[in-house]
Amino acid sequence: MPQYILNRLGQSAVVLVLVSLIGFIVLNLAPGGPMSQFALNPGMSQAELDRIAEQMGLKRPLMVQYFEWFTRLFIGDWGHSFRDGRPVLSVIAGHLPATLLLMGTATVLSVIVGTWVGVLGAVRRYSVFDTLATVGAMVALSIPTFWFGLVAIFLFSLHLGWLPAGNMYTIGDRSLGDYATHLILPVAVLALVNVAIWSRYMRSATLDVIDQDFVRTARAKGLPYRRVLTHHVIRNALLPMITLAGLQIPTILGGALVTETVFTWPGMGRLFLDSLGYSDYPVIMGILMFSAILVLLGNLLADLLVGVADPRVRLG
Amino acid sequence: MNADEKISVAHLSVAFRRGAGYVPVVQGINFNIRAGETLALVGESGSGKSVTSLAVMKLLAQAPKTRIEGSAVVADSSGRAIDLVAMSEQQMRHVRGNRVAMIFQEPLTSLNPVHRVGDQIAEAIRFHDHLSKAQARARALALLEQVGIPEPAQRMQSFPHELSGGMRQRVMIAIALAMEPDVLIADEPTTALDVTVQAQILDLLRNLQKKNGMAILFITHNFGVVAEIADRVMVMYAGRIVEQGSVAQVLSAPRMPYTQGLLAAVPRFEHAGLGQGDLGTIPGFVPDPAAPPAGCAFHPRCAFSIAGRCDSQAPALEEVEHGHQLRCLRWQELTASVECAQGGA
Amino acid sequence: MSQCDDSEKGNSLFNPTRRQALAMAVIGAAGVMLPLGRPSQAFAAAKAAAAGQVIIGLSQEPTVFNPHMPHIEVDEGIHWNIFDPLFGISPSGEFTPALAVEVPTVANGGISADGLQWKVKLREGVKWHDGTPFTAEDVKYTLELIVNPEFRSGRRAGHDLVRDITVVSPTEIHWRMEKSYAPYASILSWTFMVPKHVLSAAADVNNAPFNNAPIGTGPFKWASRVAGDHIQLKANPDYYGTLAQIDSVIFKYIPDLTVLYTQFKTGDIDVTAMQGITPDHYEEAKGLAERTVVVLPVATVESVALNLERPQFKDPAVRKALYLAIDKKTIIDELYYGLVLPTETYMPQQSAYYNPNLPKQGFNIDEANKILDQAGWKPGAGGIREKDGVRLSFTNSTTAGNQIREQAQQFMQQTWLAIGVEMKISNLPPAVMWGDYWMQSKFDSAVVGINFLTGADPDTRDYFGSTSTSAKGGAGQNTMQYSNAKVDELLAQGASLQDVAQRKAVYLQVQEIIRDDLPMLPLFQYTYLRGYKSQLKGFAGNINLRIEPWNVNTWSWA
Amino acid sequence: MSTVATYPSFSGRLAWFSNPTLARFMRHKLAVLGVVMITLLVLACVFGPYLLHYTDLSIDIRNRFSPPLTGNHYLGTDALGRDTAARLLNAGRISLTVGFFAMLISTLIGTLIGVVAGYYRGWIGAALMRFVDAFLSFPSVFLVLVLAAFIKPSPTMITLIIAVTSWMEISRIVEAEIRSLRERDFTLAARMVGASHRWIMFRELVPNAIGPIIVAATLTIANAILLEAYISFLGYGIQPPLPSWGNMLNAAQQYLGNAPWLAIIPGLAITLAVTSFNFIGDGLRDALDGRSDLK
Repeated sequence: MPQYILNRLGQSAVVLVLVSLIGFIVLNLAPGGPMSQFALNPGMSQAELDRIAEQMGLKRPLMVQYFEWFTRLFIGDWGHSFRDGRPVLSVIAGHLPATLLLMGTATVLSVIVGTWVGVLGAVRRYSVFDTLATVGAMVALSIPTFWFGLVAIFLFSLHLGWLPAGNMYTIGDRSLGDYATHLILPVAVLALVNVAIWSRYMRSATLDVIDQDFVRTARAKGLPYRRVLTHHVIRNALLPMITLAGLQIPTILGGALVTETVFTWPGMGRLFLDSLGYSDYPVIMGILMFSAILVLLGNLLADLLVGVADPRVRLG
Repeated sequence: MNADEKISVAHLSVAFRRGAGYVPVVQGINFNIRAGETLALVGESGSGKSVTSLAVMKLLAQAPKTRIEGSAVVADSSGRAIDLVAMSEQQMRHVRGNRVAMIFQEPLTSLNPVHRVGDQIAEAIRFHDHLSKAQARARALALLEQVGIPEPAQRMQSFPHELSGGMRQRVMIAIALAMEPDVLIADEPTTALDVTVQAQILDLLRNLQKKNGMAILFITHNFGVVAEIADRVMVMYAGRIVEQGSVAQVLSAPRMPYTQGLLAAVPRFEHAGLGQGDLGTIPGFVPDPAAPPAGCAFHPRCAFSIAGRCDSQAPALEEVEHGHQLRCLRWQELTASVECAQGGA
Repeated sequence: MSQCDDSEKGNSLFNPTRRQALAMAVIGAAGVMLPLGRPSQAFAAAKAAAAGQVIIGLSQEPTVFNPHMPHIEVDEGIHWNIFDPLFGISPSGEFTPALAVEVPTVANGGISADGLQWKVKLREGVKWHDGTPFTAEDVKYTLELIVNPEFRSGRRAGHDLVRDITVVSPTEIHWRMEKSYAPYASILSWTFMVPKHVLSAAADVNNAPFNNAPIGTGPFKWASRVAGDHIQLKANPDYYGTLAQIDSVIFKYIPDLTVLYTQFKTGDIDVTAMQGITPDHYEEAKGLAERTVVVLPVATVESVALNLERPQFKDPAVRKALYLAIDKKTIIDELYYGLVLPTETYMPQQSAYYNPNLPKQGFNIDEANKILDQAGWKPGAGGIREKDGVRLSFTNSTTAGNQIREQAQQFMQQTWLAIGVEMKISNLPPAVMWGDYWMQSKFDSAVVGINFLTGADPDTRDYFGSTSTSAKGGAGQNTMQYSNAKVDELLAQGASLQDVAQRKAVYLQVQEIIRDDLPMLPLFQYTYLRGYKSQLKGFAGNINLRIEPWNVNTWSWA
Repeated sequence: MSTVATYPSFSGRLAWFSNPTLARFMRHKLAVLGVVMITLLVLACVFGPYLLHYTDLSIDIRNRFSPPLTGNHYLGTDALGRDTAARLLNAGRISLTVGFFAMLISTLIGTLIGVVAGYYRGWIGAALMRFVDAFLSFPSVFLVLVLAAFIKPSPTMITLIIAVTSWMEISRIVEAEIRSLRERDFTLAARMVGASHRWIMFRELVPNAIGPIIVAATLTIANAILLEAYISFLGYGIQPPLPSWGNMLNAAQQYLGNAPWLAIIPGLAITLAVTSFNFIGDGLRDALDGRSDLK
């Protein structure tokens, strides 16, 4: 077990170095930079911009900057935001809860709905429901998330006025109900794609299981249909889904980014976009690294969970 | 239904939906099994023997659609005769695992890999007897002991993959016997096992049958096993019974060329447990049920088929002696030659 | 504790507030013996003085709270409410005393006649939000911090001329200017004083805790910030000036203008600021019940900046023709819904230095064609004019994503094609656009909104002085690479003069020359559409500042 | 996982198709629908602009924000009074072209890396696959935006950016395919007659792995179109006046309340195109997978 984790961590280190290098090089070699936002300030000149860049350490050789940044990662110093000077980790930590709330709610919803749709589609293969679910999932995967969000805002906020067009809560309210009404649209939009993905995979995982001998055994035992479905079919069909869930993290994270931008959700996606706009390199790098770590941890967790959920798998 | 007949199957036919129509895969099967009796059902893969057993249990896969006709009568817990074919899925639940139980060929894949074997046994009990979890587990433990599993308390906690093949099949038997069923359908229960283990499982089944007097429908393609365990034999080909009779009648004096072919494929040394390849000595393949040959279904592969007769006229099941029936147009002509051959040996 | 000088506020209304301050101070210093007054009663009375909240919606997020670090406009909305300068500036352009008792002028002896010696008297009894008294040491520290090489200062221009800062007494400070520099008063009017005792204690002033929990002397105190979402300020009951009547000010960050507007409609936010309401929503917004929508002129002027070193633009005839071929009226009336102010100069029309007598541009394709014909630009391949191997073809850039501006750009593209000029649009992400591309004059032409002034001061050497071109090694924003000896001379003269009337004559002439030279083609002066709930009183713009929530302490709910 | 298996003989009403793969594909109703929709869309984008009354750039500011079916503006006009239909079709050219070339490049990259990684196992393969994993374990939207936000946008650049962030799936598929193929007899035969590695890789192995590559490539177009739309929607992609479906949406966002059709129409076009490619990909997957008949 520890050997396995060490291996995974070793792989992850490679991934992290690669991601950070790519990000760092792209950011620093591209024209423009964090100074340009001040260019139109009154009395600004190139000399002043150069002085500030110098003070921020941006004039040193790129490799020096990279190595300093990278080695400091390990002592928990991810640098300071160019914008508000706060440590990058606490900037990210400040935006993380909103993203987790959105992602978590959407993921739970997608897993529940997706599992249901997928299992039902597999059980009633080729039925009207199955056909509709299959076609529906394909269309859902094809709808641009951000556009779907726009249409939802137009319909439910601007036109009907039922739901807020953005934000996470109303200032001064912040009750549970208030959070809930703000969550509905972004969660629905984010969940749409995830339900589609999850139900498609769940359907094929269920089809793989449903014709297996042990399901027949369970039926031969005279178990109620529901019990056969839950304890034998779904329980086993979910096993490959754990790994899949791990692999889906980048997609969900990417989806959250898109959703946050449309619904002005104050999470990591929003932070990322703002940081791009202001060339806040430390925060951009921080988010890149953080997402990579999140994905890697998610995969690791998924592997460990499979080990727990599937007695045949012993990680070694 | 006779009082000591535990199951009585009549005119059982099964058809699968293909395209617009239905393709018959099992046609007009009749049999009954008395208490304590074992009926072996023999045939090549694709002959319809597994479909027959699954049709009785109504466990055929949902896709493609199937149509089952005829009747399969067993007694319910209060002794009333019930026809399984006519029963709803809801009603079948109370029959399966309770009045009629089944064990399968592959004990590894037939057990749920993610549940402990103790739970898998107890599960069956809980849902029929509405016992508490603890009570059901106590019964499961007793059952494991009964099927001869050493250290049953520990094995209760094992997962299927942690057990040997023989142990797994014992667990399957324990699950099947949990509710002391009237009828046990064993679908090639020993095929996947080592020869020595095979013998142990057959012993176990025989002993258990002696104890509780259940009727066993034993499906196999292995005549060695048939000789070991069965009282009577039924040979199936292309969805129909082609020969049936007592073990002595069929095994020592097969009349139908197909049965003869099957038997000829078994080496003289009673090497039980050889695979299906042995049956390959009959040339050709089982016909596609969607496009059955005209006349006798076996005629394309039959060494004795006569053009203009076997390929045009369908044989009926005829009684050749008491309890021994077969389906062949030429059985009378052939009997002589077989007797000559046997006499000469 | 509270021993404010009451000289300025003889209003009895203020009395309970001071008592509340006392109570607050006692509560704050837990463990100090409670004087047997009537604190609960005082508390209730105080609540009546500063209560309620106002939510200001911003389309950008304020993130820089140290007013001297590099920041953008939106940050100043926070600065104005937390900090004070020595003296501020009113919407009409007059300096108003703040931390200084009076605005130093030549007349009152605050500034010597040669403009070199400055003497500033400070208000007594002012306290920082943490209770420490404000003194001349803080002013000295602030002025020195701005030019401290260790400090990541946002802007040093003007301050780098200050020499020999002397603290005469806790309430008086003197310094000398390296040379006479008239705009310095304007610069000081938005130079906020920061506390020495807090910042000098920080290990690294660039990453001081202060930068995320600022302490000032202003009418509001820092309360809290949820990054990416909102900032909350609380009324400062110890403020020396007009006490805030609204207790809690929330700056809510709403990055999407549609959402911002929707929330203004539904009443989730009380005031819109920054980009505010988009012009296309103006008609609808005006009709909203219990909402007031105002059009506030700002000092930013939209223009097409031309890179004069490009051969296409060297010929004044080309610049004139291009200007004539802009359908300004349609751009303003249709794309901007007639809400911005047509202009012929860089100077905001509200400025005392504005020249109203400049010739008016009129959209005239024929005239433009004639000018080009006469100048020898002949139609060549594809109908694009050329002369001496130079094609009248160039790119135009601006920040990608500025919708209306992009529309204006495409509209100009069409009318310029009608005079045989090809403009290719190449818009860039902000980081690319305003980097070297802009600063080092690598563009051909650009649509850009610039506030050409230094505060309220008319000095524009940074933009039109020939030594202010970075691409030529200068220091400034003359990215058009404009160079006119007469303008240089006038600008130098204007900056050194202290007399307003004399200066005005100079700058009127500068505007005339620039209108004639057309280094940039002026389009219009920006206005911002601001909406607020009608019950809110006291909302006002200030053209001399970059953002308007500058006077929240004078706001109140009806 | 092989697609080179001989296909089971197929009898029935579609027997007139000589190619069983094509026959299987034609039985997939959605896939056929996808082909029809894409064909129509491409034809419309290629020829449609010539049939309209307006070009995509002709500004008519007096008639801005005309709703659909105003005069000859079948889909209305935008904020500059330009014909939405003309812009939509011209945008389609850009968006589909970007999607197609992004697919082409990423398929090339993906195939190349996949073939090399699958053929040379050992450390080269391992290193390459780690590299693939690195890219794959990362929300590519983040990387795409970082690239797009700091690089001068042009259709070529956007195509490249999308391509370099979406080749990983293909290389993983190809790697798995090649790994199994290289153990086959024909590879051994080729090696025995002394064929070079390059010959074996690209003349023997790749053609045999072409099925899964085509499927993955089809799905890559779908994703590339979505990605382009998103980048342009955020303002970092294709820049106006060049229209793309994404930047039409970007421009429409501000007028969502007053002119919703400006937002709805390009979104529908994107959905239509992407759905079609997804349908086709699904159909191809079933058609190229011989086993689907046996199920």
